[in-house]
Amino acid sequence: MRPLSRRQMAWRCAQDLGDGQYVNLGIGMPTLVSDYLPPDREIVLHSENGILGMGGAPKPGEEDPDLINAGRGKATLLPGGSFFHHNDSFLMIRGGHIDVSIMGAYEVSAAGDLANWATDGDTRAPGVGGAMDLAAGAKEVRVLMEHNGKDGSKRIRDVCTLPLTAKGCVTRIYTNLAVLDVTRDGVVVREMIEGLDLETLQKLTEPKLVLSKDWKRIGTPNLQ
Amino acid sequence: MRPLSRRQMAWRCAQDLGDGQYVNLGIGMPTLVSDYLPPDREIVLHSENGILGMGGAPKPGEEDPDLINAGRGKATLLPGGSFFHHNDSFLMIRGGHIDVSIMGAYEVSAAGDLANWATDGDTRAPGVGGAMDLAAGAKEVRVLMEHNGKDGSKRIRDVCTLPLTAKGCVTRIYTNLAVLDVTRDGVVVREMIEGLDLETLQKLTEPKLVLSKDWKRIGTPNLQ
Amino acid sequence: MIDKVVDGFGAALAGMKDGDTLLCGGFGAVGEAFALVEAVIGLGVRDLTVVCNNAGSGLVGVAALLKSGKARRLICSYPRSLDPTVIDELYARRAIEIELVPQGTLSERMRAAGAGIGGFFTRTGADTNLAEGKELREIDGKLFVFEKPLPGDFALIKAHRADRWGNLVYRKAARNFNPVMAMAGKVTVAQVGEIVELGTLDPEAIATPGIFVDRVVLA
Amino acid sequence: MIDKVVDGFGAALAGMKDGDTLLCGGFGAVGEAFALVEAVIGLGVRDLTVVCNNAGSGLVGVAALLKSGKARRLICSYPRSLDPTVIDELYARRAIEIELVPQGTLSERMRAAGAGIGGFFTRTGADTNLAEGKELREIDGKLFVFEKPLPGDFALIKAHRADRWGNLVYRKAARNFNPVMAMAGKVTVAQVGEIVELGTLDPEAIATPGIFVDRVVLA
Repeated sequence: MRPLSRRQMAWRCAQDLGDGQYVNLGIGMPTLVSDYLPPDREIVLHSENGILGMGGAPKPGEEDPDLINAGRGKATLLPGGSFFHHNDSFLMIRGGHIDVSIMGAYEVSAAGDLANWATDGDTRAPGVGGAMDLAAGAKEVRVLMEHNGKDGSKRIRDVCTLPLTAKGCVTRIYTNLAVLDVTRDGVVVREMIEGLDLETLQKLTEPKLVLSKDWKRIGTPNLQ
Repeated sequence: MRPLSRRQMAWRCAQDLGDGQYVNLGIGMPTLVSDYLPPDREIVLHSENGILGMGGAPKPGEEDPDLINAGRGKATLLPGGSFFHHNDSFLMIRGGHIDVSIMGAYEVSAAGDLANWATDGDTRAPGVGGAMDLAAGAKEVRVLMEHNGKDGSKRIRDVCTLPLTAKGCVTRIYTNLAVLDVTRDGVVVREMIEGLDLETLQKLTEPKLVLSKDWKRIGTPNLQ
Repeated sequence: MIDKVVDGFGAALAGMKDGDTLLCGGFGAVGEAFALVEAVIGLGVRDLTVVCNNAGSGLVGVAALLKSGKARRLICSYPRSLDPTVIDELYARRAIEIELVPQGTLSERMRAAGAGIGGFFTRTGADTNLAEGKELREIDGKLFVFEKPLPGDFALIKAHRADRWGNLVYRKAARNFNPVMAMAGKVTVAQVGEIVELGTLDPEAIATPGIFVDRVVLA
Repeated sequence: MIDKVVDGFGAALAGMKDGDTLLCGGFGAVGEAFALVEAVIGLGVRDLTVVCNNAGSGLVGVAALLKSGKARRLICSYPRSLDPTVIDELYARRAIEIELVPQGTLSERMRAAGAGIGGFFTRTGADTNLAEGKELREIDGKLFVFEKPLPGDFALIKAHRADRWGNLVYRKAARNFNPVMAMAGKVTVAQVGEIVELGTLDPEAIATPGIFVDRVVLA
């Protein structure tokens, strides 16, 4: 059994984005999703700092100091893209105009509660950024995270133990082991990596898992 | 005694506008004020339909169908002017960014209450437009109106009899007979037309008038 | 591929149903999507609520729609115009309900709907009879009235130019209510004078980013 | 004649006093008025409240102002950066108060201040511990939290070009918080890279009309 790499996780997540969707990619791993958007679809990336139609990283030497993404990496603009101020940017988020928000998380609960901004015992000043706005406002929130903490702790929980970002917002979780849907009938396993069985996945997950009838193996290219 | 013409009233009102002020002119008589702005001052006219830096009427043949003022007359744009949407336009009004709003009125009370949107017995559908926004939001509201109704009724009242636009907002009134300030010490007469005395003006006005120590005669050019 | 340009008013207005709320752009006649609004008349939908700063003028656009009897209700700030025959006649025989809203509040209520704001306090109208029945609150010694969001099932707007992503630019004072209505419409349809190649519009000067626009029709 | 262009930072910051609230534009380092913000340090004012999405990076701009000890309080959404030495050190010894506000709420609270809105309800953060002590309200079955306007005594912003009326245009993503802070500042000062002749800026593309700007300084 070989867990997905971060890039493989991002690749898998990208495959579910539909033609014409407006998508916000959170900082960290979600940013990688932009590298794997299906080339046959036009997906419009929104960046909270006032960009629609954001493209990938610029070629070396073509960086523009005034054109960055939400994670402060250098970015580009696609034809059809536009710039606007922060208030319009968060109007788009809060007003339900963003189809999909992809964020990292510390924990997700069986009810779809999201905890992704504060950890226990953080000695640094807390930072929330746009996470609560996205969690409350996007039409759909999908989470991209390692299935378990570095210490083996469970991150898909019956109830979140960390401070919430928003309640009941997450609909789908992409981990390094599986693709799971948060539904009224529980957390449903849609896909698992090669060599993983439900029993093993269940041990790594707090809520009782439901195996989808048409579950399948995640197939991703070899990306490191 | 010769009451001021509408254009003389507008001229008198225009003389009090200061260099650099942002001014909104209401529909009707206030629109005429734009014809008499002192040429030695830059006064930036705001039009509620999304214009700052509005100029006067265009020359014949140079009208632009997409460039109108709030009263739907054809307008022009000065160098330095800008266009924006209605929401930003009323953000300017409501947020206290307009220095002076000049509006017509049916009645003004001794407390500065303004009634300028609904009359008794109007058989047509009521219309309020931007009057309440301007009355509540502009830094200063000045009224330009005939001193009395066509039937001789008093329009400067102890208390307004018509539905209010906003309470306590009017600071100055320009009529065809006088210039009056609404102050905590009462309605103060600053200027009167040639041949008018306080006793006569008082008879045409409900609240007790106070004559300013430095009151003077209104001098205006001969404008019809 | 994203292509929001649709062919004809039938496709532009598809899905409209009885009881829908239509946000109709324009201030006076400027920036009003006359042809698009008039195309509503032929759809057979009724009991519409029309939201518009004015009530149309003459016999075109919003005035034509109101005259057709398809609208049960008008939400506006100033139902008067150079030729108010239609609205005056409808009002005289009480054939239409009118909700009068101050112009800035009308705009702000639509913005709230587009911005996910559940309601807001404004001083506008707080001490007038337009605040009757509404929640009042004193904030920092001043009286405010609570106003609710005003969303539309459709926004029928007019713009100068569009691209296939639905990015819009306007012309001078024809911008007015159109951008805010685009934000507040569940389905936003823009009638435009010209459709340009993607990437042609200046990204710094796009007044309505395509995210707010669902369909574009050339007329 | 209107000429908002002032000569030097002394004139740009004239009138700032102890306890003032400063709205400082920028997202990360982009769109931040480094030199203007740093000029505050030399004024001798203290007990400032700084409102900024982040908390500066390295030892420049907002980070330098915070390090100087002139600010008692920081209102921000994300006090982290590529080089967070200053804020981390201040926070570790509790030498600054931090009010954490979700990024969209931070922006909306400033807009409310600029727009004369007395407060608004948002779903953002309503079911989190950032809503503690705040008014909650259920609207259409969803939980909202009441948020208040956030005005500034000064807004210290950065723009690309200006004219003497104070009209501003920005460059790409350097726009970010600057236009909304311009609306919310009692005194708005723009540090700009270029001052152009009046009438040069496209009236359709002015992102901040001069009405929101009090002073312009070239730097």
